[in-house]
Amino acid sequence: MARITAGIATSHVPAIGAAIDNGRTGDEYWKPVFEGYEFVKEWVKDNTPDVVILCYNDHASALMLDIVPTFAIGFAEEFLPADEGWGRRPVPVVHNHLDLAAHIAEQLVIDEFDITLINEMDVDHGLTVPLSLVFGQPEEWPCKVIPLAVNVTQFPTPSGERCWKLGEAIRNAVKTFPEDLKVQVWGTGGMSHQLQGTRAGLINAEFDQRFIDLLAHEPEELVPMTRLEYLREAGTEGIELIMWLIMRAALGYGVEEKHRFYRVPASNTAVGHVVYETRS
Amino acid sequence: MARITAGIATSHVPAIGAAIDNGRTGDEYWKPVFEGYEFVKEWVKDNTPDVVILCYNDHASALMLDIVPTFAIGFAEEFLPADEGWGRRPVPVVHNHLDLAAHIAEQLVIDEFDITLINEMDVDHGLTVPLSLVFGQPEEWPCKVIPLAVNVTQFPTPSGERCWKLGEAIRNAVKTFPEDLKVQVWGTGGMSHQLQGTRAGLINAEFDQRFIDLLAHEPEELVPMTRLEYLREAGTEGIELIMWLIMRAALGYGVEEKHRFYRVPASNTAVGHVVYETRS
Amino acid sequence: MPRTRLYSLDELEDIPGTLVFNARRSRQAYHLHKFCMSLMQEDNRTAFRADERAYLDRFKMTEEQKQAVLARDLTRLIELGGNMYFLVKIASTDGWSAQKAVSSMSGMSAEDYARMMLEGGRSPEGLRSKREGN
Amino acid sequence: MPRTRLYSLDELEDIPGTLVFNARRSRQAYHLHKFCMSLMQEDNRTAFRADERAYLDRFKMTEEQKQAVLARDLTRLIELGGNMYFLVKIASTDGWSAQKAVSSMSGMSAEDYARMMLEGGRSPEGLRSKREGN
Ligand SMILES: [Fe+3]
Ligand SMILES: [Fe+3]
Repeated sequence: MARITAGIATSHVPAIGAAIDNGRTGDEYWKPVFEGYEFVKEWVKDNTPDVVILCYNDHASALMLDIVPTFAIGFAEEFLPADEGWGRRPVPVVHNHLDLAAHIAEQLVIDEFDITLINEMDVDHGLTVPLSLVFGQPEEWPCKVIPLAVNVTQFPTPSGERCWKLGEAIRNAVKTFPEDLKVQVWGTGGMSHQLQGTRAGLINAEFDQRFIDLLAHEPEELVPMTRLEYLREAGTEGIELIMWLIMRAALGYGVEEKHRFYRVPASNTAVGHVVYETRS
Repeated sequence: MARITAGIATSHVPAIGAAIDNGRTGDEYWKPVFEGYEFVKEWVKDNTPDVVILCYNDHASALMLDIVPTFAIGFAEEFLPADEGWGRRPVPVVHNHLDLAAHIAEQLVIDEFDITLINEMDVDHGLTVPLSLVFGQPEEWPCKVIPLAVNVTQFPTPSGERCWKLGEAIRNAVKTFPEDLKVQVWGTGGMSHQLQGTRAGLINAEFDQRFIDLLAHEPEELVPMTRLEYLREAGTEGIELIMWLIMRAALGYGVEEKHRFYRVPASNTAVGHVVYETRS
Repeated sequence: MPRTRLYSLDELEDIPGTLVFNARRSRQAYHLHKFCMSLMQEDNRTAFRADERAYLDRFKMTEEQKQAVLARDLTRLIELGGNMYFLVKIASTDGWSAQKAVSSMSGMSAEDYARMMLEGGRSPEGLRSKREGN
Repeated sequence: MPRTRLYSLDELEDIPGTLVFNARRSRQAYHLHKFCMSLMQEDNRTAFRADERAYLDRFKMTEEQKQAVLARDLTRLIELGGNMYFLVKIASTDGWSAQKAVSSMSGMSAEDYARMMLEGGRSPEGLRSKREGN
């Protein structure tokens, strides 16, 4: 049977991708950010998954204009990195695990999640920057990736509670997949940031660190948080943190925190990152 | 406040649209079908809604190839009739009620429905044939229409129970819309038909008539029916009947059946049609 | 512990003469269906009619799928992943009625099928379940 | 009887200096955003750079939206319905960093904004609620 072996959360700032692609990770500005990812790059060598279910948000790259899905599962064979205005990132094509993606999509609909399947799309920095942070710059990504795109752009987004339940349902779906697979669930986005208006540049380190403190062993404190509270405390784009909840819920009760990292800033954003292993 | 004043259900066979568009409604084959709609055409003159929330399924016209949403709300200003392979139907453009559509979409997401908004699409016979059956051949449709497309093509479809809950949530959303509007909810598709394989042409009149018998006052008997049972009893495309459940749930308890009609065949399909008024 | 469901999706395969269109089949037929949906534009219908083979070669369908389109073998196209809501666009392009297209899979002549429908359609008796034979 | 909610969506308007992107704004900015997403292709970026006004005229945006694009007035574009995930494609086309683009709305110079970020960013103190003033 397939099982969820670990979870990773990380911010997914475009400038981090640009720093990697342009060989600037050693710059004074970027060094302290990338140091936070040295652990995961080592750890993943012994913990390479077969498949990552990668919860991210599309930043008006493939979705959000003509179609605005609450939860969308990528169901193409492969996904190219999107051209977000400065050319496609020079990173490998992302390959899907179609059988597991189909199984999850089907089980989620049976569980009363109103999933949208997307049979063709590009994937933007929300998905590719985390892959780069964890796997570096390989010729091919070392695992398959199932993109799960969450609407955090157009209000109302799904609630934190809905995201939590989705993570639980993903856990159940993976458990019932007959093939022997090591599956990781990643949640990306956050931490606090606001990209608009006179409040731009908002960072709430206290909020972010409390979020990281509670996520591993007291996530029930975070689940009821309203959209309004995310916006007030963590900025309009800080609500991307609801994707961390999907990851956390998919891991179940037995979780060990292997690593945590927090740093301000990367561009406009507070960078947060955790690595959890499951015990089961 | 807006309120739901009536509900209509009807099959939406493309050949019915062609018969109307080509002036063949008086033919020997078609006459008995169209006689079943004489009531509603009179009734609607005194019961013209401001807005119809029209629950239908897209037949691989605008959806189902690149995007497969479980529940999609049309959010364009207007929708052209789709060219399904023989040119666009010569019927008016469909105009949306954007404020009500936005309100419903927002309330449904808050209610944990994972809605997809579609900002641009054509609408096919699933939506336009019911409009023709009820309103005839006017220059302009006499009301606004909010398209609500349900996946009944790719399995698993939403369950009957999920559709029922969606109808209840639509009812709540309409009730909380501040503008004074008469809203109808229509459910289209069905009744029994199967368009594939050696079982093609399946018609289950007993099943269909029991469905109509129970829908007005004992719908709780229909809600738990599984996808499998729909397929077994009513054929692969008979599962379109789940959209009748959305309509029925949106009407609430106080319902009066004003009209019912059942006739076999129209092309490959059993034709069913009901008109309900709400008492509130 | 795997969860119980109202029914397993596999049970949907228990219906005689019926292939339920699921995610796997949807993926299998993706490029076939892209072709079908291309026929929603008159220019494309014209190009298809002018040279069917050349037009089909614009799409990443399998050779089997192309052959089945050329032969208008809807039964085979459904075996190859197709769904009738897509495939009917081929029939419409040919000027076939939906009834004629559907009848071509039924093992009956178009006339016999039309007569059956006028007489109330095909009874579900014996066609509900392979396992139960009812 | 209207239902109670965790909060009304209108409360989202209570956050200082912040316009929450909702369905209404999404519709208002649809054609503006269509323009933004067109900049995801190099050909279109080249055409836009060659003649900004002519390129904008290909889209059904309002004149106000076009003027605000020409002026690179992101604050105004957000008032006109825009969302930063779309608008940032204009900045990328110009070769601006996301930080420079965002800083242009902040009432600060790009340098002051960059310094603020290095020093830990803008504190949420006093910026949580118009009503509460906290
Ligand atoms: Fe992001
Ligand atoms: Fe239909």
